[in-house]
Amino acid sequence: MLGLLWLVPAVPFAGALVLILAGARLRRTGVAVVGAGSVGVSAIIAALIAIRFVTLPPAEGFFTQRLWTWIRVGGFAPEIALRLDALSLVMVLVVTGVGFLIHLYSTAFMEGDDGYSRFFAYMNLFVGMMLVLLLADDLLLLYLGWEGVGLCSYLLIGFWYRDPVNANAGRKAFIVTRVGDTAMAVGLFLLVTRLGTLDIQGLMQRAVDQWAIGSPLAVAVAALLLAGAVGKSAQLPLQTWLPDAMAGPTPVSALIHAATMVTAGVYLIARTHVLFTLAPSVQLAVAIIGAATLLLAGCSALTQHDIKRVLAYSTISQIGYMFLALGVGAWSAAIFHFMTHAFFKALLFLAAGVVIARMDDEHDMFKMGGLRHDLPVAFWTFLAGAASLAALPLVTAGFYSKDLILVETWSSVLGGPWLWIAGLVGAFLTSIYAFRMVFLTFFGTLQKPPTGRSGWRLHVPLIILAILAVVGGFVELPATLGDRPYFSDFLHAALPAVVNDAARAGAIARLQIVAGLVSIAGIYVAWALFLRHRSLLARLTRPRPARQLHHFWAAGWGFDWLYNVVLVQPFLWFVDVDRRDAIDRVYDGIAWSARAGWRALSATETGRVRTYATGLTLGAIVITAIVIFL
Amino acid sequence: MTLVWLVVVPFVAGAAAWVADRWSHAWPRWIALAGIGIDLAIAVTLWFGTSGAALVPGAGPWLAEIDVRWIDALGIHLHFAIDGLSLLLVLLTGLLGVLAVAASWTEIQDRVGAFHFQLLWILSGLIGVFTAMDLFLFYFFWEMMLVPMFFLIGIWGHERRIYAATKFFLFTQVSGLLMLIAIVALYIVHGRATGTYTFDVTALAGTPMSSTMSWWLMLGFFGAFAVKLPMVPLHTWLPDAHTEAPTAGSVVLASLLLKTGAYGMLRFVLPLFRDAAASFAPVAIVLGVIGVVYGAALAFGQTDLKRLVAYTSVSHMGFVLIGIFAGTTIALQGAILQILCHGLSTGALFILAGAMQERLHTREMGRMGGLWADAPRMGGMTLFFALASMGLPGLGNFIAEFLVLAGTYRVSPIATIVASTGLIVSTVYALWLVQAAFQGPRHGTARLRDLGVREMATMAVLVAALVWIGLYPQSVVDTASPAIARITSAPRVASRAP
Amino acid sequence: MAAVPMTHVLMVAAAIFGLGLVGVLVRRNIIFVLMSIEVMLNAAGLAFVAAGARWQQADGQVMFLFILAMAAAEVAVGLTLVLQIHRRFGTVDADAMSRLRG
Amino acid sequence: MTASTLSAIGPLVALAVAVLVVMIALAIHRSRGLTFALTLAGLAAAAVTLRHAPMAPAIDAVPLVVFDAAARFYTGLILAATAAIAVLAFGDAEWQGERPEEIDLLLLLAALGSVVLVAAVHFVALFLGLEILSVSLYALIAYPRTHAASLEAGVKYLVLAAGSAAFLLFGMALVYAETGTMAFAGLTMMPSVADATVALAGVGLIVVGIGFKLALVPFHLWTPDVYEGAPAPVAAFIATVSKGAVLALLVRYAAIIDVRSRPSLFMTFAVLAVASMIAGNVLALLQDNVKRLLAYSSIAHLGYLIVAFLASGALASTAIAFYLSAYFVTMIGAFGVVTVLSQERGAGTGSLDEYRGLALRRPWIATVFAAMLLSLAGIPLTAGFVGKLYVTVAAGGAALWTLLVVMMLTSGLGLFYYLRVIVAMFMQPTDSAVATLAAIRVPVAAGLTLAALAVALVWLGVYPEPFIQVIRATVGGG
Amino acid sequence: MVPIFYVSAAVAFLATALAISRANVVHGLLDLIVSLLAVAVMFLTLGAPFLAALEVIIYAGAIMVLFVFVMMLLNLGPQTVEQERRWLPPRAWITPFVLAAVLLVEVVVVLGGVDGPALAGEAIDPRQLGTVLFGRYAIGVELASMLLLAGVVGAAHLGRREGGA
Repeated sequence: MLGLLWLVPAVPFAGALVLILAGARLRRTGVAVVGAGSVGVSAIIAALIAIRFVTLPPAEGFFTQRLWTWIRVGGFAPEIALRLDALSLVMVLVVTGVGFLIHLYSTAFMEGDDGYSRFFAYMNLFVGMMLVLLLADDLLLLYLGWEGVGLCSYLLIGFWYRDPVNANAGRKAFIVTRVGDTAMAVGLFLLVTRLGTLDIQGLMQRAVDQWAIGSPLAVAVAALLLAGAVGKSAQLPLQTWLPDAMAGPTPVSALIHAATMVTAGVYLIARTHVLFTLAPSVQLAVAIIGAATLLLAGCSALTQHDIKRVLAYSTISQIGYMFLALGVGAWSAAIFHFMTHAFFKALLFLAAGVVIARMDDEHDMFKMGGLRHDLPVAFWTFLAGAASLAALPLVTAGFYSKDLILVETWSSVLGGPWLWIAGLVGAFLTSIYAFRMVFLTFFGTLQKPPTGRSGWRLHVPLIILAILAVVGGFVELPATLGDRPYFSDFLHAALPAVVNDAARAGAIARLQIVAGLVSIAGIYVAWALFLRHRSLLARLTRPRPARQLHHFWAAGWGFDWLYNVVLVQPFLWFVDVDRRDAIDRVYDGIAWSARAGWRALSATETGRVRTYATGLTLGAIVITAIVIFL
Repeated sequence: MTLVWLVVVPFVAGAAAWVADRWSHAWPRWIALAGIGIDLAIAVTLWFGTSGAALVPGAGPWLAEIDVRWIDALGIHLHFAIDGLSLLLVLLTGLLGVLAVAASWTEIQDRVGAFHFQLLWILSGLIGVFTAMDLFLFYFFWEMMLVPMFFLIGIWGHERRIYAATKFFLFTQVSGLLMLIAIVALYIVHGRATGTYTFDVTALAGTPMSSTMSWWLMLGFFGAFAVKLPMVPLHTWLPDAHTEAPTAGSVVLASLLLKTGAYGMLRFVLPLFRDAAASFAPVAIVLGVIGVVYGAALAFGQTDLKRLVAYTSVSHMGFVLIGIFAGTTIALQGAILQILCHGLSTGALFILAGAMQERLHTREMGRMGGLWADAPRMGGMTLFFALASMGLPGLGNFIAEFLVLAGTYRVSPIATIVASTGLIVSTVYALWLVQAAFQGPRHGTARLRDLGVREMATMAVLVAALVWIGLYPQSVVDTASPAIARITSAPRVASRAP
Repeated sequence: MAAVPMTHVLMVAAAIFGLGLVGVLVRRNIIFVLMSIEVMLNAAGLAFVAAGARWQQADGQVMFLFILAMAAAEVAVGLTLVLQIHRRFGTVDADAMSRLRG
Repeated sequence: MTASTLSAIGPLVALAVAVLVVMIALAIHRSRGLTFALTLAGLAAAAVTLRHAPMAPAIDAVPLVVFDAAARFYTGLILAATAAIAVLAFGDAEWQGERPEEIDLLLLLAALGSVVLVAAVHFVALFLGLEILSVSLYALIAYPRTHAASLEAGVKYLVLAAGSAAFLLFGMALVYAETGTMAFAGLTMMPSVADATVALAGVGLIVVGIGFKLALVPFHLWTPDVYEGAPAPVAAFIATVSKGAVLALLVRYAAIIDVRSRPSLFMTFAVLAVASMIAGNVLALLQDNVKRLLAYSSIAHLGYLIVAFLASGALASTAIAFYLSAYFVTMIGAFGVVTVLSQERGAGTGSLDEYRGLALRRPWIATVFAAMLLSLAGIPLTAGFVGKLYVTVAAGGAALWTLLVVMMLTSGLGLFYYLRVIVAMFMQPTDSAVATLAAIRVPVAAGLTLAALAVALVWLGVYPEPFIQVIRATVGGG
Repeated sequence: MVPIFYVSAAVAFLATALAISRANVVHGLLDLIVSLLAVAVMFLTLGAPFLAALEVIIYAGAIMVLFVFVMMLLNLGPQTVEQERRWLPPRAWITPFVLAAVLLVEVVVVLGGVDGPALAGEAIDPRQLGTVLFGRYAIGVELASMLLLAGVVGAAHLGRREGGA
């Protein structure tokens, strides 16, 4: 059974290939079958493999499938090999499962689009690349998947290519993430040079053997990998691309910019946690980046009008939590949050997609309202997602995962109260903006009735995801609520447990209560400001500083502006100034002087015999002079 | 004899194509295709026939060799030989030669016979360059191929073709002439030291000479190759030539002619002047890095599609330069892979640009846009090769650039890091290229004809090659490795004697 | 016979040669130019005679004879050309013949 | 004079007899065909005597000229070149509006003068050879005497040649005054460096005369005007035979005075070479007249040859002989094309406009011309390429690196103007004024000559070995 | 004899200077003849009587007369003298004069560097000259004949009347 592992990425690839080659000739049904089916098949295989893996775990706790040696040169021999362990298994299940649901959803959602087969080709390609990323046994292969998903992200953001805005957003996404990727590539160069391999397990082994904790090389490598992760996961300071990425079709946002690709950074850090453990300063940076990002993005999410942009900032913020968890060594908590986040965020996007589609492509929440009766499925599922996002205590998956992060942030030797407070504030913000969406969209007065209708292919994924968003958290019950840490236990085969500071380890229950209260408080505030007392909100935002702050947050803390001024404009200026290649002017100069020489010498060809005789005389003079003086 | 056929067949086929033009315009095309096709077949046979034992280091230097006296008075021989490195480049020449003929199938309607005559002469010259093991013979072919190239650009090129052709010719010739001095000087130094006057590369490899002399001679060779490569700041002929050339000309220029520069460095500069090259390496690497970044930045600034692609060549060949002078096995392998992959991807981009120009009668990207709707195949292919050229993993260029940079890191981390930023800039231009041509609103109303069967077949070959190298480059690596082993183990002889 | 130093003869020859040269460089009238050339040739002949006298050889004088022959041939062709030129151009101005240039 | 003496100067005798025969034939019956045939016969006879004349015995008997191996080689070259030029000149029966018969006569005389030069071992022979050549050329240049340009060229050449001859003579006088001999062999007795000033100044003035004939800068100013004004075959003769003969003489002369051991002479030639290479190439850059362009090109090429000359030694001699041969083939070919084309519109101004679009009108002629130009540029497959290599090897062997670098850079510059002509022929549309003219008729003989020259060009470029062996056997080793 | 040499040298110099600077061609020719005669005298003092005779007969006699003939054929009117004046403004002389002076100075420097031997001045009589001329220089004489032939052929062709085919 495990031997079929290669099929997991291969099937979506095959689907993509079929769609690329024959997509134009297939009917829509055929495209849908191939597109969604391939991911479904992949999901089924993954599930079967998972069952086999759980019931009959391999001896070492992982399974490696070597396909072929990619390249062998000068002692460097990366393999095309897949590796299945607890970590990748969880990720693969989520990706294929959620991915399939989103594909299913898309078959209906994209029904009327010209690029139907193109869409599924890209989507399938994406899933395949994501699976390569997750299953790669070698950092180079991981990098292949890493870039591959970036590519698909680009293609899908700019899917509606006619509008330059979309194309620009896709380009921005690719370029910004590529900045991080390049740093990561440099990290790989360093690893190849210093450790001679990119095989992840070998690498970790050698790193531990050769590098002391805190050694400069380990710090450098970890920092470079972090840069890659930051780019892919839209964390500070490379988060600017994600809100713009919402230009893509909504299923894309759900799949790529919520559930899967953007969490690749989390996966990378978890995967190479050994390196981060060797570089405590970088790990601290991970935590700080996470905390800062979750706060910044949370603030920005509060101020958006576009429902998808709220979700985008929300995603940034939630990944910030995962980074925070990684930074404090709560590896499995991060993965846990990844999983629940995949459920509820995909759900939110898909539900929002339904809303947007039914509102004639209206993204502005302030132009919606009161939709709960007209769009009951969307409303209830969205509500479940929002509750999960807001970590509504006890009943949502988001609560369990976020709570785990907060608790472990507090208690970890690497964490502490400050990071915990940041997380808590973030949680407060989260529940405000989550329910801000709910209240603005589904409550209040009906501003415009929705049009059209939604089929089962839209609803089934919503419902399944809603269920998962609610119950998905029960795989990991904290000590205070039943103490059934199945998920962590399962992952511990691949990821070490958090190291707790004994002095702070005892306060779990109190922390949970605080967190739960904060979440509920957030919902209340949202209710108060955005539903009950809209005038209060207006009063609050009237003062000039408040408006400026609002604007500042809405514009994503000015990062776009900053990059534009510091990087983009100078580059464009240079490119514009040097469009005709200044170096060529040097050769123009040579040509010019040759012409000048020609003109000067041609002037001696006067046609007069006297001039010519003068030349003769001058020659005689020069030669005689040479004879005299030499 | 095989090697002689490699050079002679295209040459003769070219002449035949010229003559055949009297009767029909179709004949020259088929003759040319057959001529270069035969070469490709020979090269492929050679490759399959000699895989395995013969490619193992130490199994004798050449896969095939022929050595006949030519100009005895000066010790000049017709010495052709082929090793893995040469073989790869000959394969590339054969492949892209076929594709170049195919790409010109409908584009060229004027003086068809003469066109194919010139084209095949260039290819013949290229194969000569890649297989000549006598420095004079090498130089002979080196210079010989310029003339048909000049005509190719000058007669069948676009608006500023004469300027471009002349510039190309002058740059390459002047640098070639300086190399001639270096060749002759090496010949004389060797003759003085050993009493044997010969141009044979293997014999010259161990010439004892002062380090100053070695340095100067190395510069002489390096200059010529750097112009061809091209290295910033000697690159300015390239955008003009590439832009103005007809499609086949651009393809041959970008995919093959530039490679002669890299080949020359690998074959001559490194083995002949190992120490001088080593001490020069930092300069070369810095120039390579500048080329990578500068070329990429300028590529982004262009509004002319072909010019954009031309500048990407500057950038990509910068990687080759870095890889060659980093000198580690990994970097050298990377450089060779980059030579091949850049040949494939840029060749494809030029074919596509040519196809677009043929249909739209413009290369200005400002007058394109939104073409995807009409020509999805063309768009997809452009996208694919743009991605290849920005080094998307899974395609050959990635492996090449990765190996170059990974191999260079040991030598100079800073250079590696700066060169890596080239990867970012390359993303910028590659995506801009696709966006400007295929995305956004549609200009004009005329429907664009999508790629036809002939063009798609051409593209498919290139796609397959790039994916193959991207996922399983080992066959290429193994072919090149004996040659690289020889380079990295070249004798250190400089500064021994006078 | 009393002796004239050869150097002096050569200097005289050089001086006359120089005058001929000035003539060539200055005059626009082709006839004058031809005359000046005759002066130069004559000066060279003088130098040869002086040199021959130094070595007491006839060779220098033989050379003068050849110079004489050459001068004659030169003048013959030159003057015919002058005639033709005057016929074509209506002038003997050397500067008028500067259509070929650049 | 004994028979052996006569046979020792066989070529001269043969040419002189040919001159007389042609003259007599002219007096009896004016016929272009006849004079042409007689001329070719005379040249052939000279070539035959060259082959059969005894080498050793007569050397002392005739102190003015010696037909040693090198002289034989160059004589052969001159005879062949003259024959080719005669054929080209034969193209037009009514030669540019003139009675054409004297052309052959004058060509024979000019060849005679050139042969004297290459065999000269004595100032008298040098002087007389030079003057026979010059005087014949005056008449040849101005031959189309109804053309203002030809007259202008003729008088310019006459004045300057005579003036430079005066310098030459004065220089000879100085040398003679100092050494007491006019035989080249006596120059070895030239005083050692310190006391040699007078003799060296003499040699310097001789260089003025020689430099004029070779058109080295700054003695080059006449060249373009004369080439432009002269009929194309005559220009070819000036560019090749006249220069080649003088250069061969220079080589012989230099071998005796050993230029390399005399810094002032070395410097003199180096300056002339550098100046010629630079000025020749720069002057040609934007030249719009093909004949003038070839003139400037020839200036540059003589500069390259002087570099080889400065290298001295057996290798340099071979290099010069080869380069010169290649240059002969190329220049005669180029002027042959100009000759053929000049019939297109009467006298043929040689303006570049007449060459635009030639490749479409006359593809073969354009191709031949392109090949000639590429050979001048030193591109592979042509004789010029091997010649350049040889010169480079010779100069490199003598460690003349600076000169070599100048040579390469300037010849790189030179590429530009060769390309301009090629561009005009192949890449530009035909001038409308030219297009309306009737198609030109290429005389069979001229066409064959051009073809032969093209074949020779490629043959020397691809398989020069046999010819190099000939040179090594005659001009001497290396 | 020595003073005669210097006197005739001075005469030759002055006459030549006049010859090249005259406005009237005929005057210039006459000056030139004077100069040639002076040179002939110098030849006498240098022991070359035969050459002195030839100088007078051929140079001053034949060649100069050729010039005069041409002058007559051209029939240049009086306006030519005016024209010559216009052609020769004083500044036109400066460059040529400087150049010639520089060259002359150089030659003088060269010659001054050595003490030239005094010329014995023993005459070489025509017989001696003839022996050498037709002995060692026989080929030279033949070549000179060819030179003259070339001159004759050239002059004959160039001098023909228009269209005289």
